[in-house]
Amino acid sequence: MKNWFKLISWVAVIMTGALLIYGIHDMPAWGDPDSPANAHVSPRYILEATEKTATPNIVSAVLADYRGYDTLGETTVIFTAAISCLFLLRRRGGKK
Amino acid sequence: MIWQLDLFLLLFVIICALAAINIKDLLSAVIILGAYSFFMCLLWAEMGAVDVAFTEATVSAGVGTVLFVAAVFKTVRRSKD
Amino acid sequence: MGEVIYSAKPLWAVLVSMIAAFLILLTGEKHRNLREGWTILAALIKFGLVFSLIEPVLAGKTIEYTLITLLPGVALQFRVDAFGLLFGVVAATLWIPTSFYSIGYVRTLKEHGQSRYFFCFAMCLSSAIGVAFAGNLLTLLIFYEILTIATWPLVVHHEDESAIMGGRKYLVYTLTAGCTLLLAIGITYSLTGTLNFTSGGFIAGHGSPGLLILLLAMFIAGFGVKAGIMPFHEWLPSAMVAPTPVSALLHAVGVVKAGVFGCVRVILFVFGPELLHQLGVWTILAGVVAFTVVVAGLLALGQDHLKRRLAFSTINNLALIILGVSLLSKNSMTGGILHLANHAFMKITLFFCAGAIYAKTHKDHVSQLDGLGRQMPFTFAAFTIAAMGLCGLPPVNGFISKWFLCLGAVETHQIIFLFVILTSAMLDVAFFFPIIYNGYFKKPLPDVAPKIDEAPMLMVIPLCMTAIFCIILGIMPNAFLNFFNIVRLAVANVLGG
Amino acid sequence: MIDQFPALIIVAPLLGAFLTPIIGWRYRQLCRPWALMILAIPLYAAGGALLQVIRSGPFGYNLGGWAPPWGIEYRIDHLSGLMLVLIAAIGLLAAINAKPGVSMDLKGKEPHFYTLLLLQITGLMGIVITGDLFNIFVFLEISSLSGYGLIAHGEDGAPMATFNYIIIGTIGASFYLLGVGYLYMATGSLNIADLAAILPNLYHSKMILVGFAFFTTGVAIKMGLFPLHVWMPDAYTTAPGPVSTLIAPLMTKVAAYIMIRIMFTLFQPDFSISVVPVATILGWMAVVAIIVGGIKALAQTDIKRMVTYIMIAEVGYIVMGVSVMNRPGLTGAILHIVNDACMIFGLFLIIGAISYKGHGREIYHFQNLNKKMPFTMAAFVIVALSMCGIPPACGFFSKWYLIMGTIVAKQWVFSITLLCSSLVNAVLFFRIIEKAYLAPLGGGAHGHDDDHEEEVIVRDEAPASMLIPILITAAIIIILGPLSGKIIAAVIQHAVPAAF
Amino acid sequence: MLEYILAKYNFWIYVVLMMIGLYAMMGKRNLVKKLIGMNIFQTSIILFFVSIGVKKGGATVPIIMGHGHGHGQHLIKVADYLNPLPHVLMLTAIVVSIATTGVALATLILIYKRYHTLEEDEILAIRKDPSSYKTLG
Repeated sequence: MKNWFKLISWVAVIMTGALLIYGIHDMPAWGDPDSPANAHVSPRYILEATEKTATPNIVSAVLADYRGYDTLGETTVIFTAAISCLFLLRRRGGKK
Repeated sequence: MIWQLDLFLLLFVIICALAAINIKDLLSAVIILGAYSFFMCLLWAEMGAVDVAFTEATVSAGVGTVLFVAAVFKTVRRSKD
Repeated sequence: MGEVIYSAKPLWAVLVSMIAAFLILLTGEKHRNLREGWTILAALIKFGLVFSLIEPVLAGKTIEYTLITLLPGVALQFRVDAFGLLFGVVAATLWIPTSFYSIGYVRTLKEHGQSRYFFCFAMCLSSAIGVAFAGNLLTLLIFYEILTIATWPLVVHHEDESAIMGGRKYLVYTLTAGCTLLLAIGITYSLTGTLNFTSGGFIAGHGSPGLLILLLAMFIAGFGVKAGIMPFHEWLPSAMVAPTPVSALLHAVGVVKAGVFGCVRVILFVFGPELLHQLGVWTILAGVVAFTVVVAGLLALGQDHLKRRLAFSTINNLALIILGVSLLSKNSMTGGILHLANHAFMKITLFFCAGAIYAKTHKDHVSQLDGLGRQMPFTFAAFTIAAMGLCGLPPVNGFISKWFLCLGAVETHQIIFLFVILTSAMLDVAFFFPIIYNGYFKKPLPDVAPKIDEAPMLMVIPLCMTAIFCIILGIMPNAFLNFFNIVRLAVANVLGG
Repeated sequence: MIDQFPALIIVAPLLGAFLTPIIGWRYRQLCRPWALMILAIPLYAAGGALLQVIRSGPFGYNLGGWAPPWGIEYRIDHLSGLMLVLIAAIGLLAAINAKPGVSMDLKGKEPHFYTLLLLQITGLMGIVITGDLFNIFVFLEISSLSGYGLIAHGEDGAPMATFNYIIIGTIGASFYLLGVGYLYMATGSLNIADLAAILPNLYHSKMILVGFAFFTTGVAIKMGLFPLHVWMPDAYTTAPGPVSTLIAPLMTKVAAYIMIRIMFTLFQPDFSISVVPVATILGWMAVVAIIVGGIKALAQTDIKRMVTYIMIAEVGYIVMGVSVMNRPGLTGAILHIVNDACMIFGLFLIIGAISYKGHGREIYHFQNLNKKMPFTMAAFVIVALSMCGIPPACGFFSKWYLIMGTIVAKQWVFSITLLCSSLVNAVLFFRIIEKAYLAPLGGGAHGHDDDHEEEVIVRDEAPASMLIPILITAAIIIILGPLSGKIIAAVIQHAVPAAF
Repeated sequence: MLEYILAKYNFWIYVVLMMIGLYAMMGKRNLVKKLIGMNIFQTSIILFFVSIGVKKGGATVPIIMGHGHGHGQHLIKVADYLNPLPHVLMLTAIVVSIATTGVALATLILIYKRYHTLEEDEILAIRKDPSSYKTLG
């Protein structure tokens, strides 16, 4: 059973790897300044973030402002994890 | 960017990853995972993602390792594989 | 077809017993008289509603009511035409005696779970009327499936091993049939984009002949399960474990008739006589049902259990109806559709009799009935009348429908089918007359009471009523309910004359 | 007010969740009323948003006032409006239902439970409402994390089941994130509408193919599509009653929603038809899922586990409706998301009520249950009939559309599978109904003579807070059926891409 | 070929890391090892995202220095700064990954309390046959 399981995981891993490698072929060259990822949305952040949000750090600007709700979600994730851990690790049936 | 440093870091990252999942002593494995995270930080800092690197250093390499170590202390240190 | 009247009457005819069903459930076991009062009240109201539809339909009108759109081009729609009305009238009329009879039956036998029983009964009637008045295949299917489910608790009513097994068999057969129908209706919809019944069919010109034949086979198999067409009849004798009023309902009013009704709807209103002639499948169809007619008759001979014998007789007669319709000539269709009504009256009488005998004496085998005619003369008289009708003897109503069937068989120049019809009449004689003979003339068994000792009035009166009805309908087919005219109109609609 | 509905839908339960522990710290009894009050807000807002969509078409809401490809956009169209109402309604009913179960299983942890419940609802609603791929990932993680916490608190095997769920669920979410990465790399955008405009020019890029593959795999893991379902039965069976009631009907359906979004909004249908044979693969996976789910369900005697296997089959239905790639099929899939959520929810509610009353979950425990819990069992019959596809319950109509889809696509194997599956469901449920309503086999009728006294069976119904959601759900199941024509005309037909 | 690999070596490394992580998550029987694998798996995705944002040719950290409020906006050139968006996304992803790890570790402790082992096969054996618990415990 153990070998069988290892075999399955090897197959899954190799299939995933093959798929990933297949995807590499069409990727833009590493560090290409004109790749779509660098050319479509992000230039606007670089150009106007400092002006609009008055923050020199563009990452912070985007994090806190443009994509503020991602950050809110991130905070919520932490909160969720904290509550989950408390929920799990506190003693059962505790009478406060 | 210095490609020798880059390559060195990448190699180290992979070695750490392999070591972390293959060492039978869980405490060492967890510490090596911390080292892995730290090398990853360096890699990212070197690629210009300083914010990510800082966060990774504090959160993953720092808090994560602490959590892991605490969990290992609360449970068991030996592993079969 | 003539003008269309929009009226909610068909909807109410369906709803009234559904509402009654819930009132029954709410009233519960504690107030038995009130509970039974709901049943009777609903039956009467339903009859009134359906009766009031006869006149406009005979005047050539169609009554329509659209409730809600289910699919593009298909609504939950009631449309009362002559053919649907016939089934509706039969079901609504027979529910009244059945209700009285049921009350007598369950009280005499002190059945358990009476509320559930009457609830399901009312639901069955609701869905039977829904089937009758359905304006399209999907509505028909919806009520058909409700009917399937509502009948199940009645079949397993006794909750013993044979009842549960019978119930399982019933479910397996009918639910599989329901799936087949669903697929068939789906294909029909994807071919034509509509499901509304049209006199003379609407599917002609869509799809290849091969597909259409396959579709017809699926439809006939789907509806044929409930109609007991062989080889799908197995569940019917097993379902005989149900209480007798349920068997009466199953066999005469609701369930199997819904199957036959569906078959006829598909043959005449989805495919249409013309298309069937074109495809040339009607002989095959008629052949299959003719086979059922003869084999069911032969099997009935071998049954000693009275209700099982009646069950095979039902299979035989239902197949006769479909045979009449699938011969596709004017007279045979008239005979077939008329037999749908006539058979209901005769068969319900027979089951009532069987139930009365069982309730009184706990006898349910043919061989135990020797001399019982002296103890229960009214019951046996009614039994005799109905049995004569099924054998096709005048003046009972069965004669008329069989006469038209024979005429139709002659009309199509297929003498073999004439022989089939005549053989079935002979078989009817062969399996009914021994019962009657034994009941009247054989030396009574020791446990038969020497004097008249009938079942309760609540059971005897309904069965006498239906028997008298059989005779009246035999002498005057248009009495009271205008059956014959309705049938003529239905056939004329289909044949477009 | 109406303009703020999209924000309200997310912010209200989120704030509510943050405040719940504070309220629960001192006044534990207040947690439940507070949660109910908070949950009523998104229900109201979602209803309003759906009406708004029906009246005047889809609308967006730019958070923080940044225009879409740069900021995050909340977008409500017909599909997401419908899903929002569904999630909010089920969330509210589940919260009403939770009281007795929580006070029994999770005593003293009410604040945590209601916080996680609110977070769960927030996460699910966020997934549905947002128009940004990465934001979906964040909300997916919120709902997953709260789900992990809630499930791990269940009966004996729960922590192990949760651990497996965490591992597999993380693989799923990471695959999704990887898919986002590939699409971002190829286009530079994260906004769904923006991507949908850019992508058609790139359909033959290998990056897009790989991204699409990771998307579908990740989402398939989350929705428990057959070979990737391994985490599901254990997790939902061992979870505490109120938790599985909440999570089981919604999580898989929301994942199915993401799949429909990806396949029909993000990518155009012709991508899934002409470029990748993904539709065919998914269709056959669905067939296997339905068959295996059915067989496994037949093998179970624990009804909760049985329902989880039925869920696997039902996920197969939805995927099959998606995979046939035509209008009736997709209509059926969307309708089935709604109907199936209601049915599964109803089943878990009923199972919860039965276990709360101390009856076991094995089939033989159902003996005579109709006398003890008549209303619960009546609701069970309705749900069961709906599962078997008996009209007029809603299950029939979604099945009808799904079968129409397979007929139009001329996939006869699919049609037969669907039909057989409803027969399997009939077997599954009628054996329980038989048990609950009829005398034991071999016992015989006990009605013919009243001589021997029947043992007196006392009616012992579930408390009102459990019974009311059960009855409401049963009523919804009946009402949704005949109304499905209206729902399709008003909502679902606009959610199906015009290309069909 | 070598040149081809070298041109995108970051991506190759991320593929290798991802496979290592995935293998540990699926193939390892020790629960802590699975979690370690999960961490590696998640960091490899982060590496992938960060690699997307890289610009060659003198681009620097996306912090704009020396410009007061809006003045000299014309001086900012897109090519001078790295793409900030992947960095933003990955900040969130890191937090998500540590949150998942936290919850997983909490479950891990629960599991250990119940079974006194962290080996999956031993736990399965105990669940199948609860009597073997004593011998191990």
